[in-house]
Amino acid sequence: MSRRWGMVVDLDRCTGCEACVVACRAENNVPTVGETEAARGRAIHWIRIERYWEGEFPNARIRFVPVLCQHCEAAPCEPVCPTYASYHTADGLNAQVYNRCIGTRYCANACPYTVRFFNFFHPVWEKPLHLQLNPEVSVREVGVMEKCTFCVQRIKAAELQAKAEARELRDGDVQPACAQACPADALLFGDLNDPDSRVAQLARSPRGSKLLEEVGTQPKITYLARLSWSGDGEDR
Amino acid sequence: MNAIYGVYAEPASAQRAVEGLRAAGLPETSLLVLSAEPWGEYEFGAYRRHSRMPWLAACGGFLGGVVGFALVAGTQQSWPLRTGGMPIVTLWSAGIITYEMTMLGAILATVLTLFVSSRLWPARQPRLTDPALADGFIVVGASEPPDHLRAEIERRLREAGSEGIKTVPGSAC
Amino acid sequence: MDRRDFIKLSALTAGAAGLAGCGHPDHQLIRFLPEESWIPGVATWRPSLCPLCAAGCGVMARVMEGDAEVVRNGRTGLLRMGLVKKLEGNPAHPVNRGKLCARGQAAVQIVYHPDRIRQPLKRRGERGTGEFEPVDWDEALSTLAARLKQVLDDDPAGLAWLSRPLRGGKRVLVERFLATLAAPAPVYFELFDESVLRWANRLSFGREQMPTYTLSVANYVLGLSADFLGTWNSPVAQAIGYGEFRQGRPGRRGKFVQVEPRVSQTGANADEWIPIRPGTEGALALGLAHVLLNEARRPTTAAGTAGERIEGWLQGLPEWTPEAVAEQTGIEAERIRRLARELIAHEPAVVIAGGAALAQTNGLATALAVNALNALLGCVGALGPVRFTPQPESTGLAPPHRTLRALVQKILSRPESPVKLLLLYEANPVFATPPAWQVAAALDRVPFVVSFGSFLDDTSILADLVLPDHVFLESWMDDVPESGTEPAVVSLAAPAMRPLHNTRAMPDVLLDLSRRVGGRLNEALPWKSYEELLRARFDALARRAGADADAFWKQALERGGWWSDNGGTRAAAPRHAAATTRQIRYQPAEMDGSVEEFPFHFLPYASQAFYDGTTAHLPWLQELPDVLTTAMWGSWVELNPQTAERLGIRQGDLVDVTSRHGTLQAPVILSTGIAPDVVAMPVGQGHRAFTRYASRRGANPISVLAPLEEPETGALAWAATRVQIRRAGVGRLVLFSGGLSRFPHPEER
Amino acid sequence: MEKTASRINDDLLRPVLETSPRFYLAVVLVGLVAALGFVAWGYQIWNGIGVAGISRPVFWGFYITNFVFWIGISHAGTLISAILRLANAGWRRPVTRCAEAITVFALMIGAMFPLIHLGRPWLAFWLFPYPNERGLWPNFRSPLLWDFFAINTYLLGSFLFLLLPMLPDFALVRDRARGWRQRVYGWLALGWEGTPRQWHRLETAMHIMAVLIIPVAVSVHSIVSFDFAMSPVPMWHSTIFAPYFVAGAIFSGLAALILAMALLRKLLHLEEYLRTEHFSNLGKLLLVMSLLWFYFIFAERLTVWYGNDPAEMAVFRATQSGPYAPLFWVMVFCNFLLPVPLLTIPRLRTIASTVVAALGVVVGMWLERFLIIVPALAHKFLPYSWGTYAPTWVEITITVATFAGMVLLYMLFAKLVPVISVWEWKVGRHPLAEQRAEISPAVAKTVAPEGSA
Repeated sequence: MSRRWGMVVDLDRCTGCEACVVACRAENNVPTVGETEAARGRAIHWIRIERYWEGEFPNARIRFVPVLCQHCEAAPCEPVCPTYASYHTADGLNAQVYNRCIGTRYCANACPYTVRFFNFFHPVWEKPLHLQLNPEVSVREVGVMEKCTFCVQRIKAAELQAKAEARELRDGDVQPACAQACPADALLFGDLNDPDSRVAQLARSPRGSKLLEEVGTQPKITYLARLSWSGDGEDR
Repeated sequence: MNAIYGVYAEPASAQRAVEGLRAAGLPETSLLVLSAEPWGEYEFGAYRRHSRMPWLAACGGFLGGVVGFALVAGTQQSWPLRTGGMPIVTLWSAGIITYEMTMLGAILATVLTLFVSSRLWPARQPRLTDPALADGFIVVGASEPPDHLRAEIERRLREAGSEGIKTVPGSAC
Repeated sequence: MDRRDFIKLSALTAGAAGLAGCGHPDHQLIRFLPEESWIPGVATWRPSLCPLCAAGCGVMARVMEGDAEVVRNGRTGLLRMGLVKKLEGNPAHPVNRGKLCARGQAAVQIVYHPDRIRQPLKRRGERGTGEFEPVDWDEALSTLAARLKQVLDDDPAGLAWLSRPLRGGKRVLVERFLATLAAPAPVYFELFDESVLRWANRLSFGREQMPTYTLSVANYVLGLSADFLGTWNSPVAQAIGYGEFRQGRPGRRGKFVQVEPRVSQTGANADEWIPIRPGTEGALALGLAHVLLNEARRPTTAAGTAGERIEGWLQGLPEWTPEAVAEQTGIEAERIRRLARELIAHEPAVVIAGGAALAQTNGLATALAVNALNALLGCVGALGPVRFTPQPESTGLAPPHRTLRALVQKILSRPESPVKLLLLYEANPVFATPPAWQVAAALDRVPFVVSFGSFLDDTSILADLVLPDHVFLESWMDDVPESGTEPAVVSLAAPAMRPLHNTRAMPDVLLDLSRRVGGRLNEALPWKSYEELLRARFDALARRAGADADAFWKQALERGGWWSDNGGTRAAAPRHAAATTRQIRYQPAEMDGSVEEFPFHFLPYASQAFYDGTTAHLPWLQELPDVLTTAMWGSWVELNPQTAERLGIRQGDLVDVTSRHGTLQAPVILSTGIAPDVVAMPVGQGHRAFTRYASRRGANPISVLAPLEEPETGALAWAATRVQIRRAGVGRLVLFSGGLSRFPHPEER
Repeated sequence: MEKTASRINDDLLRPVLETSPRFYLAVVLVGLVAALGFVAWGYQIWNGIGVAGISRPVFWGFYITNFVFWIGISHAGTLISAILRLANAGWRRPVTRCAEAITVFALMIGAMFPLIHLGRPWLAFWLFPYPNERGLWPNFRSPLLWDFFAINTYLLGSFLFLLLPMLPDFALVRDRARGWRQRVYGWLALGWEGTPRQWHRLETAMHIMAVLIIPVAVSVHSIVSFDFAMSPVPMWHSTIFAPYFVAGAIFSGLAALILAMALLRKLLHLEEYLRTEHFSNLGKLLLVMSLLWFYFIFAERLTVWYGNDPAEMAVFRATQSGPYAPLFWVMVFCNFLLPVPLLTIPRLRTIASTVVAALGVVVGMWLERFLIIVPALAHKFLPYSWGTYAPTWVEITITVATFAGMVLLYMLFAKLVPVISVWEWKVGRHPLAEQRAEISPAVAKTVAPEGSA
């Protein structure tokens, strides 16, 4: 049976520590754009922690929502790309082929989650920062869209490893950089088609929902709701 | 080209000239009528025959549509990439390309038919031009007139109220 | 690389250059013969240690081959070598169990930083101008040795060591080095050093160390200004426990209440956030204890020694009624009662105080009150959420802030500085101390300052000689985490990669220096290298554990250290005898500046990206959006919207923040999560010099702090300054979120 | 009568045959501005698309605004002239060619913008469907591909639609001119003679083309609207978009045509040919389109308002009362509040006021495109990722340059081609011109149909 990679984000565990944000950056050669460009809204973070305030002082509360590419089944970014730079792989990944991208930025507009990022200029790694670059992930040039790949290089490596050891891929063999770094284990990755995988089990949780479910994108990331407690001892 | 013609300021006299030439026994194929504007409301300027242009346009459109659909469906199947949870061959989007190609086919067929049937393509020089044409005069005459009719033609042209009679080659007036 | 290799290689590159060499300067570089063999594209994992905070997490470095431009034997060339590509948590390490925080992930950029110091430097221009010229190691070391000899001949008290608090082998080495030379004890300094809490734990529990919070066994957590999920104590270990606390135990979700004047990243996760008047956290703890003692009829003796430390405890804290506490803290009496009842109802419950709560003049009393409250709740000990990691060696340090102030006063006490030679290692006190401490002025008067820094920062730019250290991934590393783990841990790591630049490890330089100076030092420091020193330490550990020394060493190198596997093994852990038996009376916190003139309480806080500023030079962290404000590449001042409206200030406006000790300017970010009479500001930016990414960026909140201190420990009360605020123009904010900070309400249409 | 014909020729061919130095000066000036656009574009290609003001999440800005605007302007021509031609409206005669030329040039300019806005314009050819070494065809599910086909069809169609009736006029110039002009125009005229057969075929072809070009024009702007409507972006994902865009396109196209005619009338002294009635008739059309535009925007906004979808309401508020409100209300003024009284009240309905109304509509419709694109992108579903947009000098320069480019192309066109169709104008003077279908039976009887001969 083919795989369908997916993720569960437990909002009750997420502490907003942003370990995932830097881990992703380190793994995927995400460029730093610098102050001027960042001020123009061009910073690139394949995963970000959105925070929303609720209520007013002194009853203010915050919600953290880690948002990354949702790898939608019916991804709006895919059909609009004229060059197939954005398409769906057999194992359910929403892939971005940098070499095919000509930079219409149409996919980024179509994405309801705004998780697609654009290289407005040629990325720069001031020497010798370039020595840190991960050789397994291509560096994107100017005019190209990029976004979370679910660390496809790690998926491929784990598949190869399993093949070399003549065994099936086991649950937990693949860990994207963000999930691996997450101290509170708020991010969990796995095969949704395997009903016994931890991710598939958690995705069935009654706390689960999808981000912007109503848009009809059928995302593959399930968010487990953060529970709240009123203070009078009752869970809500 | 060998021709003899008169230049007319008024369409009515041009009409008279055409009728005179017919009466002189000039074959329809030799009748020469030129103008810098269409005179469809006069018999001499009207062209009665029905054109097959609409049918050819329709055929061109059909052909374009088939090509358009084949292009879409064929390429989508030649490298089947899935996007947005859609099927590989997407009829709705194929419809748009098919439509545009249909219209393109019809337009090209129309223009091609026009060029071919009006002898504009392959391009060539006009058989006859006269500076008077540009000033609104109408040219009526005979191309390749039979020698025995030359005098008669000239007379008829003059009678109809010509502003001048010219012969090609050679000069007159 | 020896001479023969070099000749072979020159021939090799000459050929290659003939073929492809024209044009790009890279191609004209010499290509050195690799010193180790690498399979292209295959990653190796090597254990190392995160050096960025006191948590001491174990990391795994992913090493792959690559071509680095390096200097070897005075020649620049390309070397195919193993390069660290990424850091991840060491899954076997008991502190962080395979996880790593944002700062730890970014630490790899320290290695490849474009502004790293690549060879020894000698000051050329005026002090502080940052003009240096390269020297070779031999010259640098002879200069230093000569200086050292001169100082020692004159008066060994003229030698001073200033660094961040050291642990493990480095501490042994440095302390023995200084002791042998009869020089004064090392001066350790770190802004957020938590010495108040250590001291309180010594008084309450006889343990002078940070506690380990095992949140996975707690049912209720009451946080008092402690950012324990972000920057405080052992954040990764605590966050792992927090995940379990919330969702790791089916059917049992822990409750978390955070009391602090400004919502921190940690407070953002609380079920309930309760703003409190700054500096009154101890009063709240006493108020809660009052309710427990009087309503829940907990015996006063249940708190043991910890309770006895508090004046009035044994009498049931009669003055600390919820009403009285409400007046001080600004929290309603009913709410205090409710919190107390919840603590009892949700055992095991734990109260965690730290950060700004203890950075007050009454910090020690607060810490003691919280300790007593925890003891009363019965949560301290082997089974409760508050534990103490067994320590293989003494952790006690002289209270750091006090020793630094003493050093400064000593230097400034006489027209000619009695300190002639200062060795500076991984500390930036010029940046991290209030101006009234006059650290910069003092350092300026020391005739010769030597820095082992890898970067020129606010302090090391004053150095006369810079002897760049290897960075952590290039060095032998060891560490003894004092909290965050249940078993005792001694971390160990061999270099994960060869040095990129012409640098030398600080311990090896000290050993080299001791050989050059000779005499007693040679006997006291018999090791040829730091590796040998570590080996000797591990041999001792092996003896204690009854293990074979070679196997023990090998296993430690593979795993990233030694720790007792069953968690129950307790290495010799000294318990301090209580230093004093006197009781501490809780006093209201003293604030610098009158309420009338300086209406706002100024709250600096450790920033998510830069902690105390030591990582401000890393571009990844500069571009890391602060999770609460989404700000990048700069400083900001957090202000309550009501206050801002009253002052006519809007988001993004530049404001003057003025205390009695200085003024700074920063743009405003409005935040609902801060009390109206508090302004908060992250620490970390505002370096006068700290590489291209952090120099002159933003503002440094420490630069306006009052020099108030906690009287018993001398720790800086960095949260005890009052300020006034005035709009100064339009500022520049770089925010990652260009949108709303909340979902729009379905307002009137 | 011959005098009149010569005078028409003189009047209408004079710009083609005579050139004043002022013309050259104007060409150089306008050309310089247009060239600046290319300089700015070159700068953008060299440094990266980042020199434009777009950012996340507003990935489309001035360039796509201009794209939609110019494609909209292109509907001036062909569509209007085709409809008028089919309706046999006699007053259309001096208008059609100006209008069709606008179409062709506006399309050419508009079609440049998708290339200008690309991140990697040097790979733009990957959009074209052709067998290639990569073995990869473009994705026909993408509305951008539909654009490619629709715009190409429309461009080719309207070019031919413009070209065909020019053949007799080229022949006219050929017959009147001497020297190089005679050769060039002779070549352009493709050997046009002016026989009744040619006239008939030409008119039949024009009739068929008019029938074909109308649905093409409708489809082009529908597809441009699909560029937006196919994405789940708040206030883009709307069924009303296709007709809304088509109506808007005709609206802005008409306004552009009125402006162009007014300029031609003034500069080429064509007062006798482009008369008050033309402006008055086009003004009435403009009024109808203004009302229609308002109907569409009203329907769109009312639906959104009642729907009260949070994401859509965010965009709604941003345009109506938020940061984009000034632009929004200027747009409503320019597109509705200004033209309606100017074009309704008879006392106000002069050529000058029609031109003012048209000017307002051009500005208003440009703003409308901008307000459709930018606020929606800036306020997508997750408020955390909202953003703003401000153009840079590069985008502004390129935008201004395209207007200059339009003027330049139009000037050159009016210089090279009689801008009023000479033969069609002459036909308009025929007393029986509009009744040619009903030739008196007496005359018809004498005709021997060619086919039966």
